[in-house]
Amino acid sequence: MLILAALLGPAVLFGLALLAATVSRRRWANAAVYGACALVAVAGLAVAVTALLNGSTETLTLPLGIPWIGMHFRLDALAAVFLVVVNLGGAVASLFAIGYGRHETSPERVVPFVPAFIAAMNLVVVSDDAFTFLFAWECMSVLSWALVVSHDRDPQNLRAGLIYVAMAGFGTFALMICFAVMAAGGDFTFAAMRAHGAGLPGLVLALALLGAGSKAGIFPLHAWLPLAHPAAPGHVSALMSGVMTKVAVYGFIRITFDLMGPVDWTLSLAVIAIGAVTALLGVLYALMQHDLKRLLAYHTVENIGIIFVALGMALAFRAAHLPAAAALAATAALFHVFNHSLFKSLLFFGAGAIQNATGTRDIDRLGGLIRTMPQTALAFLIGATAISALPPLNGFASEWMVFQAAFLSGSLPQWGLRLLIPTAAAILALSAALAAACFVKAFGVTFLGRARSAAATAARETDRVSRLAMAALAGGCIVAGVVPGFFTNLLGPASQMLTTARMPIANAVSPLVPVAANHNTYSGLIIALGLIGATLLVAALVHLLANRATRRSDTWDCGHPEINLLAQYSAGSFAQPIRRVYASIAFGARETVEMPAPCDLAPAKFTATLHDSAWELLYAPVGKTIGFLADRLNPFQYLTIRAYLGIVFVALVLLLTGLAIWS
Amino acid sequence: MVVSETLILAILQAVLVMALAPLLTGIVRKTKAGLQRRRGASIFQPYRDIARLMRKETIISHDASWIFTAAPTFILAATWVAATLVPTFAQTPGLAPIADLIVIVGLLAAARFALALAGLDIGTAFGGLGASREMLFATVAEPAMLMIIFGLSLIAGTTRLAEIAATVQATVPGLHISLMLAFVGLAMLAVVENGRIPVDNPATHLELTMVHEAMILEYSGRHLGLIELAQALKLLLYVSLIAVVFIPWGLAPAGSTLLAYGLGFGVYLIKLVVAAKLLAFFEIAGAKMRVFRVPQFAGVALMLALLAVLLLFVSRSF
Amino acid sequence: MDTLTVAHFLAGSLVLLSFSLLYQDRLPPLINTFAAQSLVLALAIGWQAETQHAPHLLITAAIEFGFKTVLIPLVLTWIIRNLKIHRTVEIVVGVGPTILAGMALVGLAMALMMRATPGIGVLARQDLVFALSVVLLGMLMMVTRRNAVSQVIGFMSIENGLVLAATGAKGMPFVVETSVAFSVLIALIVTGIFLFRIRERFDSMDVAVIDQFRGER
Amino acid sequence: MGEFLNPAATVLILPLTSALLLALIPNYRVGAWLNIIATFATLCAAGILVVARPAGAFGLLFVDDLNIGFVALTSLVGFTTAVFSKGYIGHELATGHLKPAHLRYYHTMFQILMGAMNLALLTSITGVMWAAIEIATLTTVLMVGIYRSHAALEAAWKYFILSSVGIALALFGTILVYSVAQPVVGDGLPAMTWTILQAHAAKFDPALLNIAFVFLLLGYGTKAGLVPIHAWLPDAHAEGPTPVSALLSGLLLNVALYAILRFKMLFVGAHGLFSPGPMMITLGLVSIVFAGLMLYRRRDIKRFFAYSSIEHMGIIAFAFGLGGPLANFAGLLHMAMHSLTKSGLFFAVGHIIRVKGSQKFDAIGGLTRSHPLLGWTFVACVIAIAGLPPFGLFTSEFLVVTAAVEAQPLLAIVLVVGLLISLGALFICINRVAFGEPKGKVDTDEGTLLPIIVHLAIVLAFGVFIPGPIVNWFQHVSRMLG
Repeated sequence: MLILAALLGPAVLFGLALLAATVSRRRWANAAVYGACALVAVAGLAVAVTALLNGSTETLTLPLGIPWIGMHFRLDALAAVFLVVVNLGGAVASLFAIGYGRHETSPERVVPFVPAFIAAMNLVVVSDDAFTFLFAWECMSVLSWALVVSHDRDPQNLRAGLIYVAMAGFGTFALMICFAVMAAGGDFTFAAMRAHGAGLPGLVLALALLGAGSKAGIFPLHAWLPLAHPAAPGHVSALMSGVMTKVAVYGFIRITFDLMGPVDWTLSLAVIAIGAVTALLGVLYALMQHDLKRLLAYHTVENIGIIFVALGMALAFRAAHLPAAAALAATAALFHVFNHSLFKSLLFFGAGAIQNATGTRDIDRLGGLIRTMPQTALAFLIGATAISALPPLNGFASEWMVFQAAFLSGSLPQWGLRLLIPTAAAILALSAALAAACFVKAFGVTFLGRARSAAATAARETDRVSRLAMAALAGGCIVAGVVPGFFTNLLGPASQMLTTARMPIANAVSPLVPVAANHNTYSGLIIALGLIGATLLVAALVHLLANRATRRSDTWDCGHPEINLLAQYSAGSFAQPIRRVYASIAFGARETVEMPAPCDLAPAKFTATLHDSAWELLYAPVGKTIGFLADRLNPFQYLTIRAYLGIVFVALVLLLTGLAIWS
Repeated sequence: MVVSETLILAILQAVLVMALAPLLTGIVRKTKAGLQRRRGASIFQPYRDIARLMRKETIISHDASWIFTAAPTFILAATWVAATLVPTFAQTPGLAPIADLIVIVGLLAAARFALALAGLDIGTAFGGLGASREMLFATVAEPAMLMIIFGLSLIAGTTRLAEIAATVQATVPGLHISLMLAFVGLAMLAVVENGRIPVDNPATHLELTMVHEAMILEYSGRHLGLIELAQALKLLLYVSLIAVVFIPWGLAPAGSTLLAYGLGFGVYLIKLVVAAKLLAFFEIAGAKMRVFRVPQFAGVALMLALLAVLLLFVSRSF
Repeated sequence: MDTLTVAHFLAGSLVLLSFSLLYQDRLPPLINTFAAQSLVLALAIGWQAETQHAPHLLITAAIEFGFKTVLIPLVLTWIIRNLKIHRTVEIVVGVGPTILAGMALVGLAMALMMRATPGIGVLARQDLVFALSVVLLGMLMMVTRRNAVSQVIGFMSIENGLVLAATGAKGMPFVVETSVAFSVLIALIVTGIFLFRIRERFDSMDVAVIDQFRGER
Repeated sequence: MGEFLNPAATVLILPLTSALLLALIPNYRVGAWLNIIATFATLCAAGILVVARPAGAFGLLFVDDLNIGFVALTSLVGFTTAVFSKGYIGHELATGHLKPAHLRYYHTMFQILMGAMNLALLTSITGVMWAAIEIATLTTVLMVGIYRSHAALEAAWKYFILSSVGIALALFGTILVYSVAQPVVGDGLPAMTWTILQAHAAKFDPALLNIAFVFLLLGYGTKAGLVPIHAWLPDAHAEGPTPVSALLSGLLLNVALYAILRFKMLFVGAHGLFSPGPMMITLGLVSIVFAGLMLYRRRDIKRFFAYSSIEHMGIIAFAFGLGGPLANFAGLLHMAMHSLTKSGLFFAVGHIIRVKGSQKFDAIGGLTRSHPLLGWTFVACVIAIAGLPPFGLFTSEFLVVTAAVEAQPLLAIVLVVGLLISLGALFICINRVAFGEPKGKVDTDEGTLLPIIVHLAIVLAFGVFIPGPIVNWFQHVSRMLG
């Protein structure tokens, strides 16, 4: 009974959390708790992988929750895939935390919540009825909220936590309504919903987008994400960005692919469009950031966009009864989910390590860390290459599949899709290029050049365990990029379940085949070997033939040496051309330069202003409205007794009049 | 037997591109000189330059990290692999399975990534300036490239170069318009990607106008040589890409006689020369444009490619 | 004249007296009018006791008379003397509009009660109409008067309406207990006004002044 | 005389006799202990009552599924409150807010209140219930005013006047119901007895019944603190002693709602825009949204949670207004969970006020740093009251929302908006009180948190698993409510 094992994991983790709450202040608690957490997560990973391999579907019902329904659990291919993501992420994050957590100032605010958080995410994935799902989902939100506000001395974190929890509540209620619409006659089991599909597909999909999408961070609901994710400690940011957003994606997939039954192509149109916009704007936001963790959080938004585009295409192909293409798109989405969880966790670990080493996340205060933190730098570089979708790493593999799926849009019957998907593909290519630019910026400004602050100069390499965790993830990125076939095979059952078809089997070595029809193939292995071979060859030739004499000297400084190290190319200056070209349209970016009068020794001022439309049009008005209404209603606290009597009287008369007229 | 032949072909291909790359650059320079009423250096000058650079002592800044020293090798390697994947004079079945257009774009992107990092490594303003501009151009070039690939894959039903070439060889009437648009788009992209006039001027060293040169400003000796070689390779790559996609005629099919291979080689050389002359002519004709005009320039390419794709939907009744 | 007309007459005159309560804008006549209303109520209850052969209602009548007709008015008069507010005129809404509103309320009461099926006795129904009118008018009074004393009077006239309804409902138990309970309530309010630490803390009887002690502002 | 031996009677006799005793005992320590013992005895009696379940009526009392559970709940919360109150008033004496004389009076009132509430729940006569609720109100009025401060007296006075009007309205409604029933079931007590009324409810005149319900809804709704007739509630909670706030929010509001439910049960097949259902839904939604918005400008922590109580009463009224097995179940669950959570929350607030020496938000902050255990308990309580898992209120809110979506989708959206508004306010409160740099005084907290922990544990348990018997009970009652 794998399902039992899959439930045992969360149970143990919850117990661990309770235990941790009591001992968290002890010196040994950190290592012990996280170690145990990692072990449990690894066990869960093993369970999930076995479930994927023998592709069986197991269900279990416990007499908990709503009495006449009970708590239903189900371990099928889809759940197993996401169990892999959750537990892998959880395991590595715990491993990283063993080292990272030692620097935690108030561990009692972090240590107990992490195992429970991982457990809740496990539960979401295996739950099989609306109540259980939302129960676990909201537990997940609350626990992650507790982690977001764990550094509660900074009011910014508290604000982020507030916005986060409000959005989480919004999402949960949206999903609640969504399930209520789908549940016929108060039967909240997913089985029942599967049985008779969705009555109002449009409404259900919209609600699923609002509910799961707000958690995943689709535009324009994303605005909480770059506030909340960076506020948490490094390993938690990794969990939230790398794993929790995937759980949200899981919720969306579960509803749209599994529970709704057949979906009309027009809905896929919406999903693709939203995904594309999210991807582009996410990466553009990211380019404008100079807070490393916030930059990474915005990249999460971008990747979620890519995933949603792929999912939308899968829906479209499925609606058009093109199973092969649908399988390709779905597998691409799932594979990208997996990959993103790898490299995003890796990058957040790197950011956490940097924050520990230098005490800042502002990359304009960093620089030259590649010398002080060489191994972290290497790991971060691998992560950056992967997320920039460069061969032969995993990011490229999954994006290659997405593009291949897009190229099949020609065979779709609907004009709308045939025109939308190429555009979306172009946007994805654009965002990939922007992502590359963004990570040249992030890596270059953070690790290369010269240190911009004393903290950066004094930085030291992080501890061994943290590096081990990062190394593991970097290795994962490489393996998943070099032998993607192995992973797409694993995803086969899931795609079978979602689209009634699966990608052609590719054994580990032989290249990846998107669909049998066209003969496209991608062999990460050969590309990697080719690159390595060519590199070695070139290196060897140069070594043999060229002059090996090398002299170290100063950088050429055009004759006037830079005194101020801050005068190096900064994040803002690197992004300036892109800001001019794109952001002026996207966020109405404006640049103003105040030049002092001639012979005035005052420094010139350069200010660039951005407008976050999502925030200004969506979030701020809500706050304003509530504040306004609250102010307007507040006097009701101060009325005289006579006025209160008057209100009672009016209420009475109104009700009686209504009775006299209408009843 | 067949295996060995494909292997030989692949190796031959690899060696060939590496060998011909400086020549192409040389021809371009020579032609430009001629058009400018100068005698100009011989078409083999690039070989000599690279050789000299290789012989020179290399100077590395104190602030350089291993990225700076490793980048040139990687850049050349990546470009080389990419260039090898493009069939030049004959079908290369050994490489066909991986000769995927997106992969080639990806490899070039990887090379660019490394180059930009190297530009930032020293921490001089030039490097950063060059890197950020290079990445800006990339952000416009890559979607356009992808659109072109999209169009081609719609025509050929695949993104594998070999089969695209085969399809175009047996062109269906009605596709010409899209092909033409895609061709123009790709040509413009080639200009952007290789930093030729009007986008960038490989011959200038005026700080404010340069892009590519700004990134490699700190390089010297063997590193510079490798980068120069990679530049030349990239140019060759694009030329042979255009050649194989839009004028695949004369491409020697796999497993044909030596004579056929020879023929294909001859045809390929002719293609190279013609391309070089055209490029030189256009460079003479145009002047370098402002950096912030470049996105518009590449944007035109994107529009053309998009148009090509949409026209395909019209011309084809799916 | 038969039972119905007498009951009708008495109950109707209760409503009229409620109107004149609304009409009074100074305290002493207000108190007197209230005493009159209580007296009429006592009579009405007595009549009901007679017609319903429910002698225990006579107790209620006695309470109404002794407590509300005699005692309370005296106490209130003493209070207003004591607090020197017997000359004050404290009406929020003018008399005219108040009377009009009262008319509307009576109309509402009738419209409501007339919908009821004639299943319940005619007597009970009339009494309900009048009782409802008296209750509503009493509330109107509490709302439109600013002075605590007049508000108490409003409250007591509400209670008059309640007792009328209770006695009108044939054979309703606990009427006596209820009227006692209410008398206690009123006594508490009156003592509250006078003794319950309010006089010593608030100089005026104005509820609005009491209200300046908000929990938060 | 035999009926006085049955547990139903003991639940009433115990508090009243102990009230008598407490009135006689001058020593407040003994009083506090006796208070605890009495409430505990009442709790045991209620336990026996639940177990033995003596069916049917005894004189003016009767026991059925609807009231028995409430009796148990009332006795339980009464007991924990008494335990909490002992520590609390000890501190009030120490700080000189109260004098021993006050306490004697306070304990007496406490017991009278318990007895009156149990009477209101157990009586089978509408009129007696009315009287019992009036008594309960008066006792709480006196308890609210116990501090004799300006604010306290003003709050008590406001409470007194408004609830008196409410009482009057409720009585008029009761009389109307009688005069509706009297022609059908005959004169006298029968026309006031729940069982008989319910049996003949179908034959009653709907028009008059509706009028009656308007008065009952506004009358008892005043006690239940539904907007717009809630005005007394925030001040009464804020100015009275904290145990009283706990009793008010946890129990008295429930009793008032119980009364409304009793009368609603007479409306078999009542439809139309102004039938009970829609009226309760309207008042409920108004309460939810209004209270949610009022939460944002509060500076006084007790007043803050008083408004939160109004919001929850709104949710419950909404649920019962919807009707149907699902919504009724949700309403009952929500009533139970809310009274446990909210009373626990007020205990926690009491501890906070004790350690901070003030009940203004400005003086409270960083509790999880200065008093970790108290702070995190408070956070847990607020999360529970916000209707988040793993606590019981999540289950009930889930059921309410889903039921609403099935019945009235648009109203469901209003409901959800209201819930979200208050969610935000509650978490702002957490941020101010529990997090950030510690503010204000940091006295050590000598009282025991056990009552709060117990309440939280029950609520948590219900969030995960609702015991079978209770489920059956709820479901049966839901069917009764129709």
